[in-house]
Amino acid sequence: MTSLGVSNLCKSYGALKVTDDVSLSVESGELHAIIGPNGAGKTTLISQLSGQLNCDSGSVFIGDRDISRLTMPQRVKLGLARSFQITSILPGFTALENVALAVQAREGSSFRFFGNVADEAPLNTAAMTALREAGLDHRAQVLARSLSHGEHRRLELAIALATQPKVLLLDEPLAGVGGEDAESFVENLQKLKGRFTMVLIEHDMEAVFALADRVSVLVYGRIIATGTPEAIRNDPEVRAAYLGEEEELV
Amino acid sequence: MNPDRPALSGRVKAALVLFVLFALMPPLASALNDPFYILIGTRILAYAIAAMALDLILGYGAMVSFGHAAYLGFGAYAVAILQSYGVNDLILQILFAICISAVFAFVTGAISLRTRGVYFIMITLAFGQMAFFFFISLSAYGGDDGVALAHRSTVLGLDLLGTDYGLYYVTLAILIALFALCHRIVGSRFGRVLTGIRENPTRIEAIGFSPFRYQLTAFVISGCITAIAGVVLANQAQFVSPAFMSWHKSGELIVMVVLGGVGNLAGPIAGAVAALLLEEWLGALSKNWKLYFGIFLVLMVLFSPQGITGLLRKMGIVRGQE
Amino acid sequence: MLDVNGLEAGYGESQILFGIDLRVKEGEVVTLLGRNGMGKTTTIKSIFGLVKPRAGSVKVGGKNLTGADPHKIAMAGLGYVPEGRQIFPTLNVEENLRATARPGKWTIDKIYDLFPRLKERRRNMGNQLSGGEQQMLAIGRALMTNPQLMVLDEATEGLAPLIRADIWSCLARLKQEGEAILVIDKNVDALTKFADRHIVIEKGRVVWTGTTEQILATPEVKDRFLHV
Amino acid sequence: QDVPASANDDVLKIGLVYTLSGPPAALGEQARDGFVLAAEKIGDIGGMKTEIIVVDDEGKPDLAAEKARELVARDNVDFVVGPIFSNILMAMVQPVTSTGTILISTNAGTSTLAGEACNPNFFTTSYQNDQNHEVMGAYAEKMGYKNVFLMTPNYQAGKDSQAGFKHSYTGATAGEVYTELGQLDFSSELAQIAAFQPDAVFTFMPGGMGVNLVKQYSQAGLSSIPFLSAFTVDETTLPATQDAAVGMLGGANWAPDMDNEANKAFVDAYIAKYDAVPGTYAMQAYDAAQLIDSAVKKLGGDLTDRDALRAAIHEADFDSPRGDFSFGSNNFPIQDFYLVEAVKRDDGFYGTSIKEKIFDDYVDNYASLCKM
Amino acid sequence: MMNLFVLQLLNGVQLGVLLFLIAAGLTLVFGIMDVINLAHGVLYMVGAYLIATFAAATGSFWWGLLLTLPAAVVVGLVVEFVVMRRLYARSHLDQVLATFGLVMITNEAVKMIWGTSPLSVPMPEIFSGSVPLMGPLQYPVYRIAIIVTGLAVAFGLFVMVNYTRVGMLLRAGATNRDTVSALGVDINRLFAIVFTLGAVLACLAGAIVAPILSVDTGMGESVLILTFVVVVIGGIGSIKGAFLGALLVAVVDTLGGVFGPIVLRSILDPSAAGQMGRVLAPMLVYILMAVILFAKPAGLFGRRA
Ligand SMILES: Nc1ncnc2c1ncn2[C@@H]1O[C@H](COP(=O)(O)OP(=O)(O)OP(=O)(O)O)[C@@H](O)[C@H]1O
Ligand SMILES: Nc1ncnc2c1ncn2[C@@H]1O[C@H](COP(=O)(O)OP(=O)(O)OP(=O)(O)O)[C@@H](O)[C@H]1O
Ligand SMILES: [Mg+2]
Ligand SMILES: [Mg+2]
Repeated sequence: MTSLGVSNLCKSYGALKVTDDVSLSVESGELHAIIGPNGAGKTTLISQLSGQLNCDSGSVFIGDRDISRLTMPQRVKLGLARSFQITSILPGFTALENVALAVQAREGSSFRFFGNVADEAPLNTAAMTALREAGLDHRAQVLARSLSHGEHRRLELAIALATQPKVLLLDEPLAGVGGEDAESFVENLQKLKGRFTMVLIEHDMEAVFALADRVSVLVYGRIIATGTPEAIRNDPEVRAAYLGEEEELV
Repeated sequence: MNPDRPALSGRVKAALVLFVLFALMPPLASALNDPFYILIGTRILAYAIAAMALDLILGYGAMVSFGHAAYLGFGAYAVAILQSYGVNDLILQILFAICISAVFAFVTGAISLRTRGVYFIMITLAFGQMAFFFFISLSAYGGDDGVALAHRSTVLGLDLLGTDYGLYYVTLAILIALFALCHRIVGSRFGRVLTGIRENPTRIEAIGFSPFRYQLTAFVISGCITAIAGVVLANQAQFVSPAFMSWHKSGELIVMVVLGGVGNLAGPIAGAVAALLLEEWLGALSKNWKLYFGIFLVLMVLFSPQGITGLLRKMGIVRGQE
Repeated sequence: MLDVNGLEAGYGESQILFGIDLRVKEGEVVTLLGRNGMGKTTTIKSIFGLVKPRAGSVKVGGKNLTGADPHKIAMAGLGYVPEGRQIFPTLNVEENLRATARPGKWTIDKIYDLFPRLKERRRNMGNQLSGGEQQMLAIGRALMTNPQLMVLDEATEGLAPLIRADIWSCLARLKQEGEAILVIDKNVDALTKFADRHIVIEKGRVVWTGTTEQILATPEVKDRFLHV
Repeated sequence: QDVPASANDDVLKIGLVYTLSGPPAALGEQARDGFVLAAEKIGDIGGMKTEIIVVDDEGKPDLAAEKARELVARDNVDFVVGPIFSNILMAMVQPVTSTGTILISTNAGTSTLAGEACNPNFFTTSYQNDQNHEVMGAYAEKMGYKNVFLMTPNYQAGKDSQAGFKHSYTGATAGEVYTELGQLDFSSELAQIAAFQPDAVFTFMPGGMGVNLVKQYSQAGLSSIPFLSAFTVDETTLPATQDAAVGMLGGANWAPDMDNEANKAFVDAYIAKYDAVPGTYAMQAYDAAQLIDSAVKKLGGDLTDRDALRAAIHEADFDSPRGDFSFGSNNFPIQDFYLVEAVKRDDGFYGTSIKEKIFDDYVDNYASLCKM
Repeated sequence: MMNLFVLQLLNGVQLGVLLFLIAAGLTLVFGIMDVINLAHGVLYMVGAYLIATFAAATGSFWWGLLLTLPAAVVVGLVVEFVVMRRLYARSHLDQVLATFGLVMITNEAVKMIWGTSPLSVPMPEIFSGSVPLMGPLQYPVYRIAIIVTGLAVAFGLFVMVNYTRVGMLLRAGATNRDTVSALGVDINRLFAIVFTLGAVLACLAGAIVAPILSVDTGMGESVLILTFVVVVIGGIGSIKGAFLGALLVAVVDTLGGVFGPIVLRSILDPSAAGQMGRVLAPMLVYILMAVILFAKPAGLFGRRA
């Protein structure tokens, strides 16, 4: 069953076609990676899917519901969550509060003016779970602004998880995370696989090939290939446009 | 700056200390044979209410309203207008003030919230000025000259506000009640969303909130609370004029909030006290008191970035993170 | 070229660095390795005076610049590619490159040769660039200051493999041209191809230093401190 | 009516409330100086030990109300004197007079206080606000002007001013323009005047507004059109407008060159002390001090009999620099009004000068509404 | 009617150009250095007082102007060094509070030095006449001189910000101080220069209006809000925006005041129109701003942050 559908999406900035007739269908439970050179329009695509940017034409579906005209919050309510390539968190909140707020958003009853939210155990428990899944539970009480870069990336993930999405859009969650941290991060993602549909943008090929069920290659707004990791790895066009020589892959 | 547990209790503690001091002030003033301070005190309390209300959106919602004096004016004119129709009850006047303010805040807030930052400051100023000029042209209530009130309001038929003592303690009670209200709001689910919007609106949208509704709600609440301060102020001065709504007043409210320390509710109360008392004292000392007041403000900013709250923190009197 | 001794620094009440020693000689490529949150960025920031050092000294070209204003330190010959790119959003690409440029062998054309993508986007505002484009721009911008020592903090973060390879070869070329480089990156393997020396820090302390040969010869270093 | 506590002590305390900060401070300072000058001349006002407390209302009515209360309740003053502006006066009346303390306005004279809301504890040594405008209306009428261009600021006093002018002027108006309060550039209005070429212009532009209007009026080459005004060309603005204003006409109850002993003494003393020519603000405050002095002396310093005090004040038994001075039934003055002209004086200062008398013993229009 | 319209348009342009001179400094300091400077208006006032003093001392407007400009540089540098410098890294609210304090200090100091009575500055001889326009209408030469000065400054600033390196650095420094300085630019000196430039422009504006306006202690405040309106309408940091915003505000203000009532009279009965006109006239500028911000929340030429 298709969980996330994209058909004939277009977006231009002036003369530049950033998204050029993109169609895509992501099966439910699948982890679909999108790779492509810098500036190919991957982040722009995610922004359009999540509703942060308007599309010029084309439509986006969750299941068979057309969500093209919905706002970002409305899409989140339908189970679409995203993480940001460039960290976007609430710097003055603790890690836990960042995530608890996402849990609260999911629950939907935020016009409550009384009752101390910090004492709401269910919120905090759910938030801790998400933090644990992202591997950040030991830093729960630290102010987000004092977390290191790698930890910010994890917090991004935890926030997205806390909204309990059906479809999770991850924009370079591994950016700036290296070594064992990256490995354990990949493990975290691996554990999440299958629980929901994921769209993953990454330049870390090791991670992509380890995680993805299918890979689409986006080059200058167009999808030039979609297939299994194996097929993509060996596609000459993809190599020329993106991967380069095998030994350059680290 | 974050609504964390330690800051929370610090805020309440600071406020409690202030409230106790407020409660003790009148008998003290009488004992010192200076009962006049009770009336000054009432004005300070009224401004404290307004400053606290402004902090609710300014400190927690990052919405710097430069037109908040308009609500002060709505509150004051609610008293004048109802009194001219023979309605003297404080509660009715407050309800009326809240109604006008809620409508005005809802409409102007909805428009203003399309903008951010300094644009927001200026568009709220624009609406504040429109209200100001509207009341200036309102000949029926004295226009620019304003109207004197024949008497203070009554509470459920009781002449509670008849004496300066009565007025003072009723105002204090209102302040405490509104502080409790704001305190609850800030710590609530709603409050956390509001603070989150201040921290990073894009993120808040990405987790599924539409900031607009929360900000507008907070804006309306703040406007209504400020209007209550206006009702009190009219009773204190027994006089109402558009001067209550000029942009200078809005500016003064911002000064009180920032001087006290943004985003902790107790700070603005202290800020109102400090600003008005200083004005009172410096004014008595020198006719060039504005010079000294200005110097004080500049020094405060340079050496104590978080206003009075920051100063107390530095001296270790209040704890909480920077 | 760069000589750091016993550097201590931190934010507010928390101390992050507890005595960092580090030297980069003319024409030498040195890496700064360590896991997330170990203080690499903080080290760089305190070298540049963006975080004021609490103890220790920073010397550039023999001149003691500990605690000097950042621009003085940069003028002494350091080029900076900050973590998270820090592109100027309100300037277009070309202006980003020109704004802080200092005369020398790197010219705008040379940068465009290095990153043709930037040339295509030259009229775009900084905030209208993709993440990778911003990264290229940050490197180009630092090169335009014609430094004697380039300091790169996570310069390949978020770059496509092709581009990343380009950057490595660019750094290798810089090295050939005799420029000194201090680089932080997660891709230890790529770094070992052209770096001379490596410094590993953990919890704000230098826990290992050695040459490329040494690091290749002692795999336990990677295991223990880097877990790669 | 109750006798205020202040009546029982043996010091005479007087509180002055004027606007002493912000741009209108020049007016407040003149008034304060005028009062202080009289106090110094008299020595012990009313033969009593005198204490004067000066308060700045900052132009804020709410603050003024509180300061007035403070003067009455804390400082126990016997008299409150001031202010400059009507809105401040409105805020002060109730807090002062309700305690039985006497309030003497030395400038603002709002119509309500002259009429329905007249108050036994309230006196004014100035005028009813409309009167100076009526003087100019009467002058325009007398000159046979057929169309006059009216221009005043857009607030209550501005509206009253146009009404006052039209009260005694029956001709047509070439335009009735309201400018923004505090407006400083009048090029747009002057353009209209140039376009309409009226017989005369009438305006009421107190303070800085007036200075700018006057300067720009002559710069715009409009000097051939008679410029009639009230509270616009006076001793507070002439130092700034200087030659630009010379020849412009105004309505007033007095001018510094009036020929009588009391006036000479006042003006000379003022110039000697402050190196400036006094305006009506100073003169009216000066009279307030003399008024208090005369009344208290009459009672031999015993202020406990309030009715006697009010009666003594009402007698206004002192030599006003303006000559003829008495109180009407509403405690507003009955006095003469003149057409005055801005001149450069022999001593080098600029000032106004009496041109002709327009009204004799003029009673304001609201006095009949006062039931007192 | 046509005559009046042309004359009003000229008046609008003259006021606009003047507003632009003040707004330019504000928008630079504000957009580029990200500092809200409420004290900008008092700098305008100080300019007027300086020329009043110097012109009186030397007996000539031109000498006065010549002395005012270097004095303005000194004022700008001193204010920058003593206060502003410490505010760059602070929040907008801190800046508001501190510069509000500066306003109080300056206003009071001016009052203490020069007294409360307004001062006046003589009009320079060669500009004191009027040129005939059409019919009986004339236009003062001095106002034409103001228009020319303003246009020249506008052009110079536009070039500086958009086409010079200093301009680029300023824009860069606005968003990213640390990075700019770590790339080798002395940002403090740069900001000092901009601030001083803004201060000089404000003083210049104050100096050149002094012959037509009275020099008094309130002139800074009344102009401040209008200047902020201009800056916000134009879009913060945009010289082009400040220029168009200033013209728009000025023209709407001058034309609206005159022709608004005429338009109203054609749709309402006269007394209602008069009443309505009086209520609306002072709000005009604010209505304009609200409408523009409603349509374009970041001003005409502002960049959405
Ligand atoms: N507001 C804008 N105006 C004009 N061009 C834009 C704008 N935003 C993005 N672009 C351009 O659109 C292209 C796609 O950008 P996008 O951020 O989607 O790339 P990406 O595939 O995510 O790249 P990366 O892997 O480097 O993050 C880039 O060339 C960028 O310069
Ligand atoms: N502005 C700050 N305020 C407080 N603490 C900070 C701040 N910036 C960083 N830290 C803390 O300092 C420590 C070191 O951070 P630093 O950024 O130097 O690490 P790093 O080695 O560069 O890590 P990464 O590989 O993730 O970039 C971390 O624990 C981080 O939480
Ligand atoms: Mg991207
Ligand atoms: Mg780092």
